[in-house]
Amino acid sequence: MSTKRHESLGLSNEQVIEMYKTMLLARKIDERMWLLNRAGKIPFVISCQGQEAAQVGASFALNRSEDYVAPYYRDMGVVLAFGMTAKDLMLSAFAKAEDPNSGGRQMPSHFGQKKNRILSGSSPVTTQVPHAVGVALAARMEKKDFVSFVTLGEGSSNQGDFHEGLNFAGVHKLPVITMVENNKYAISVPIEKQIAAEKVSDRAIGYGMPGFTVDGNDPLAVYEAVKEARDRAVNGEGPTLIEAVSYRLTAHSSDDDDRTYRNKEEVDEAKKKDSIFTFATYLQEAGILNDELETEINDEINRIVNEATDYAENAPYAEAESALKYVYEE
Amino acid sequence: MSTKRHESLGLSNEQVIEMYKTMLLARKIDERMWLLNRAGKIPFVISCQGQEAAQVGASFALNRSEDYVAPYYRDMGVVLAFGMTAKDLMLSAFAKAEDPNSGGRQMPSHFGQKKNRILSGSSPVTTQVPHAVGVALAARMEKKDFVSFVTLGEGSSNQGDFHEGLNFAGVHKLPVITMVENNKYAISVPIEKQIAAEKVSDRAIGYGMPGFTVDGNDPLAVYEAVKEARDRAVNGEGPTLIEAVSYRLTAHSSDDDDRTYRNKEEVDEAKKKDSIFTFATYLQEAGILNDELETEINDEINRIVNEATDYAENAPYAEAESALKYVYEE
Amino acid sequence: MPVMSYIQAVTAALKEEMQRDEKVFVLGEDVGKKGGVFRATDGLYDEFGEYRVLDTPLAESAIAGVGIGAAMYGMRPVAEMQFADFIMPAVNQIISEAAKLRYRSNNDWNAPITIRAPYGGGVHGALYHSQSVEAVFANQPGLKIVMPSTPYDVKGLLKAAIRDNDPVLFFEHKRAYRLLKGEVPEEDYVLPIGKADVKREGSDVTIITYGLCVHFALQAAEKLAEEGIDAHILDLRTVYPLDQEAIIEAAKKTGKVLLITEDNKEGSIIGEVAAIISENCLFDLDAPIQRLAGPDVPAMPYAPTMEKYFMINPDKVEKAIRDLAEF
Amino acid sequence: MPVMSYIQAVTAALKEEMQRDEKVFVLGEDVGKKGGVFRATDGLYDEFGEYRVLDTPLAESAIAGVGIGAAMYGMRPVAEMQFADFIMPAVNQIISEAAKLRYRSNNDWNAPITIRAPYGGGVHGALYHSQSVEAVFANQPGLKIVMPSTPYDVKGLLKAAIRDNDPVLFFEHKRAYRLLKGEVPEEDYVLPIGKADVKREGSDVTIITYGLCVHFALQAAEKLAEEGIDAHILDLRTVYPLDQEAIIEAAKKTGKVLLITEDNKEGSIIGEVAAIISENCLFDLDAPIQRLAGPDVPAMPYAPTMEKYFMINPDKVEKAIRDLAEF
Ligand SMILES: Cc1ncc(C[n+]2csc(CCOP(=O)(O)OP(=O)(O)O)c2C)c(N)n1
Ligand SMILES: Cc1ncc(C[n+]2csc(CCOP(=O)(O)OP(=O)(O)O)c2C)c(N)n1
Ligand SMILES: [Mg+2]
Ligand SMILES: [Mg+2]
Repeated sequence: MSTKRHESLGLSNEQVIEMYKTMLLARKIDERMWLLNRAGKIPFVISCQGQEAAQVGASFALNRSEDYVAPYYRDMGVVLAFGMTAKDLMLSAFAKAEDPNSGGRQMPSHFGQKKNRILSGSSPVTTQVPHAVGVALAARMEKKDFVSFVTLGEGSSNQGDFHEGLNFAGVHKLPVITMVENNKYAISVPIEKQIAAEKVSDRAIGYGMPGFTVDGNDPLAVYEAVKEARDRAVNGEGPTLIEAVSYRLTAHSSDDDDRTYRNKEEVDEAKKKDSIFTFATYLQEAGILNDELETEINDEINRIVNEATDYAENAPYAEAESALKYVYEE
Repeated sequence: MSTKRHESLGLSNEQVIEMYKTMLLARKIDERMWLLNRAGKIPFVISCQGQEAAQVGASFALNRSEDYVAPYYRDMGVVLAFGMTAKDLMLSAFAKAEDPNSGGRQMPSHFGQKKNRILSGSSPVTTQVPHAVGVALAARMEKKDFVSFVTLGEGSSNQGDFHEGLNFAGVHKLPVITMVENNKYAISVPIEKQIAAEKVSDRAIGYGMPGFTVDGNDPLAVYEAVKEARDRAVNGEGPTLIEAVSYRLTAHSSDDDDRTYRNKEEVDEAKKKDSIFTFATYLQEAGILNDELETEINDEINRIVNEATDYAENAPYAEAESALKYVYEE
Repeated sequence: MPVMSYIQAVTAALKEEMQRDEKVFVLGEDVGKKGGVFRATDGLYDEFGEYRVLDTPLAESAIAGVGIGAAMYGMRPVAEMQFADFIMPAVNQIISEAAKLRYRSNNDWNAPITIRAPYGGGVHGALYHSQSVEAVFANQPGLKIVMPSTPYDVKGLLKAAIRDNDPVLFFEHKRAYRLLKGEVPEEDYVLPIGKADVKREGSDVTIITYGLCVHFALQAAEKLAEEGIDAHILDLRTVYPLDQEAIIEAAKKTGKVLLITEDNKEGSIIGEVAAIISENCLFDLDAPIQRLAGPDVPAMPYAPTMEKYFMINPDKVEKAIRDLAEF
Repeated sequence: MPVMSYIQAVTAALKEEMQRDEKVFVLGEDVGKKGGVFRATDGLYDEFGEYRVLDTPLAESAIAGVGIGAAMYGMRPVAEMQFADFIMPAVNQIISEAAKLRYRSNNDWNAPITIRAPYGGGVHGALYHSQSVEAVFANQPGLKIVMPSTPYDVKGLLKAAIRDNDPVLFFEHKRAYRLLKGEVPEEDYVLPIGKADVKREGSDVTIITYGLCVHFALQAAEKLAEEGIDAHILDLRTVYPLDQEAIIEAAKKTGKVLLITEDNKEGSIIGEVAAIISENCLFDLDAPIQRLAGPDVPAMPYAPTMEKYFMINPDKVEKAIRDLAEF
């Protein structure tokens, strides 16, 4: 790695530290959730682990005060970058009334927060793709300069909504960036059993848009690809498909046991490329991160995660009867 | 055109005459149906006109006594090649009880005939794609040597079922051939508003299968592409996507007026490439077709169409109460 | 007051709403240059341009899903499904997304989308151009389903649907398009979604129905009036969620209830209507609740013999009313 | 007789049918190597190999559509939808294709496919892992919908579904998977699709329900028996098309009817049950037909307070029976 890569991308030292912090915060919140799950305190976790670099690299390439995002359930890195807080996420994990995503109605990681332009997501995969296209259509109609950014897993790219959404975007040259986070598995099913194409990005040509495959463990590589895609989008050159390749470091979710379908060696091998470490190494080698700063960052994040956990654990649930609210406008 | 093209493809003179006859029969039945419609005798027509070459060229490359076909509504050429008769088609146009497709239950051109391995089709477009993949899966499971062949329009290739079906076929390397009949319009919507890709066949790479675009006005070009695809399929090399480019010579259907969305010059230009004439010219130049034979063929086809029309017109409708039959096994 | 056909009322409502609010736009297959296969969007492309009358690729899940996304942003999409039968590929977007968006986000997001679709039979449309599909969606809180029966109702209800801040399915009977004509005010008005409407006051038999069947019921009622049978006709207008109060009141009024739908009988909307009545005013009834509906076969066939056998018509309604009156 | 859990009965039925008939195969997401997210197909991949226990790409419309195609050829696919909530992308294939194939081809083609899906709540599944989706399909002639309530019924009905020459939706309550255990014969048997089953004879109040609610009703009935309230419990087993005869008989038996579903109330299966009763035996009733159901909100929330509020449980059933008995 060249030590000046981030500079050549126009990223300041502060910005890359900010990126690193966001990745680390996502990782630490996620790890805490697993502990809480194993301790019986929260019923369910689904992880970002292994995908933080792609999520944060992409988000930093967007205009985080104007663009819209339609994240999928692993995108803790995206929503943190877009303004959701650790507390918000913990409130959601504990299903508490104050959870801004859903008031405790949805499972954790079903993100949504209007004030931060995070579109509300559901569980059926890939439905968010046409939504992001719809937002991009609105941008076009309203002659606004924002773009929309949507993510999904590689398995999910086999749903009809991927095809229909990307085709719509391609035909109308809409400012939407689709990023497939290829973590090599869809629950137990490996990529070879999901897709026969060599690369997920090979699908782009069928929609008349450029497609790129990038190293999803490298936040700078993802940053670069998304940045360029955003430039094209606001210049009226239309949509882009990006595939960020990494690996799912945890089981699919807290309900899954991945030992039944993949072996430890493969997981261990992938851990060597874990972006949390490799990006830290980059920052160290670039002379931006040292042990002192690392400790400081870790301490700060620990404090944030602790506070968020305590707050959320003690927060009240929504009242039972509030289940009747907000079916329609009230 | 080299006069010996058909021979180099392994086609005998008899076979190409047979192809021509089938194309012409399709055209003549179709034309008759329009007359019947304009005379108020049948409520609806949807045409094969302009696509006969692709349909017949493809069908002759298949094993017509073993392969399965899942045709779409314009595929009169396919079903004739697979054993459906003019009488069968006229019975369907008149919605008579004896119609083998549906007993008069479906609109005309909603083909289906088990004895000829023509899968029953519906109106919602593209649903037949996964069906053909399912038949190919059965071939694989049963270790049989047949393939399945499925067609659809270019507009219909934007439906999710196209993506899901082709991806499934690609992953499992199933013996299925998909032919998109690109006639440049989906009702009123021109191809540029349907698809941003340069070619529909550009979608193949995203499913890990070969994709080809061929001249849909040239039955021999289509024959060649489908023949090769079939060889690959039975050799275990998996599926193929073929795009046959032609033009829709009629309005979308008898309910449509195409003058509101395309101009006469464009249609006239396309008519110059009408395969019924260009293929006849080829056969004449190859010394296989002469005026005498042409007259003979025309007379025979006229007789067939007349007989079919008379028979169907005089055949009885299904009884009213028979509408209650065959919801479930009886 | 000008007289309009049912479909002209659709066009008028769209046009006026698009003039009133720049955020309103139409999307669907062939809605633009062609003006729709039924010509419901006739003239709108010329007046409002390509982006507000958008010809989409042939993909219903995208039509619904892109519409929902635009609605989340704050636009007012009016999506057309070319035939109600072809709404099926969009069911996931409608049921999983549109219907649940407000609820799942605890009121943070909403999807003010209207989805129009021509439904119904009697037009030689065969199995896939004749269906009534409302029952597929009539168990999905978060959705509203409107099925108007007159040109007047079409205009007022379609405007209400477009202005509604929640998703509305708006099913138009395709045979009514040119068959039904009526007075429609030129000025702007909206009718309340969620309210049924008494289309005829009567005292002998209560008929509860919706869509084209309202018209058949009115025809039958006129005829029966000559025999001294006085039918009360309640038009549901909104078939989900149902106007329980109006249903109960109408049932109590005569104590004899005939429910009519063009849909297959089992599992149709009118089953729920019967359940509401038998839960709330059982002891006000003088006869079993009768249902007149299509037979339980997948959809109506193409052949005229079988299509006619399937379809509701004034004669079938007349007979059912008479039988009930004589009970 | 061995005691099995509800899910073990699923696995046993699949395994025995696959052993009996080579044309039977399973396809779905994660059904192979992993044996299903609920482990319903546990061990089948090892016994029958990759092609008969096929891990498909993540695409429900293809799972259904490819299954239908294979069934048209003559195979006996058993497709799994990972959760009933995720059947929505497959609605077009199920409603437009599977349901209508025999009818539209005038009996030439048929699709003997079984589609299994875990449904229902009470498992912290939130909005999209808790739904009851049967009402979406319960207006589609050509389909059959089976929803078993006991391990014994699961085995006999799933075998019947697989052998049926028409498409069957087979919804398994996911909370019942490990909660419910019961005796299941080791030998081969099938139970009739289309027939309801009396799960408890009683004379005071008739309860008509299905799925996990049968279990809740039985629990409540046991308790109420001590108070001298004797409940009659009819398990619908097949919720579409309904067993009208059994429903009418059960309603007449006590004259007081309580209908229970875990689904939202409006537009659910039990509305149709009420309609059948009020059409056929209104004058045999001594009380209005009561319905106990989920509230009309999109689906049950994740937070335990709200989830509990939504779900049916034995206490709610007990109270409803007691109220009706005292009417
Ligand atoms: C329509 C639909 N079908 C099935 C599921 C169940 N499901 C949840 S996640 C998942 C796998 C997703 O794999 P992928 O898209 O690769 O994303 P990843 O979890 O690997 O990030 C499945 C099958 C679902 N949520 N939605
Ligand atoms: C799911 C669905 N949506 C809409 C329609 C209505 N429709 C019938 S044909 C057609 C256009 C098809 O265009 P294309 O696929 O290019 O085939 P072509 O008719 O040109 O051969 C449309 C929109 C339909 N049949 N099915
Ligand atoms: Mg994945
Ligand atoms: Mg076309």
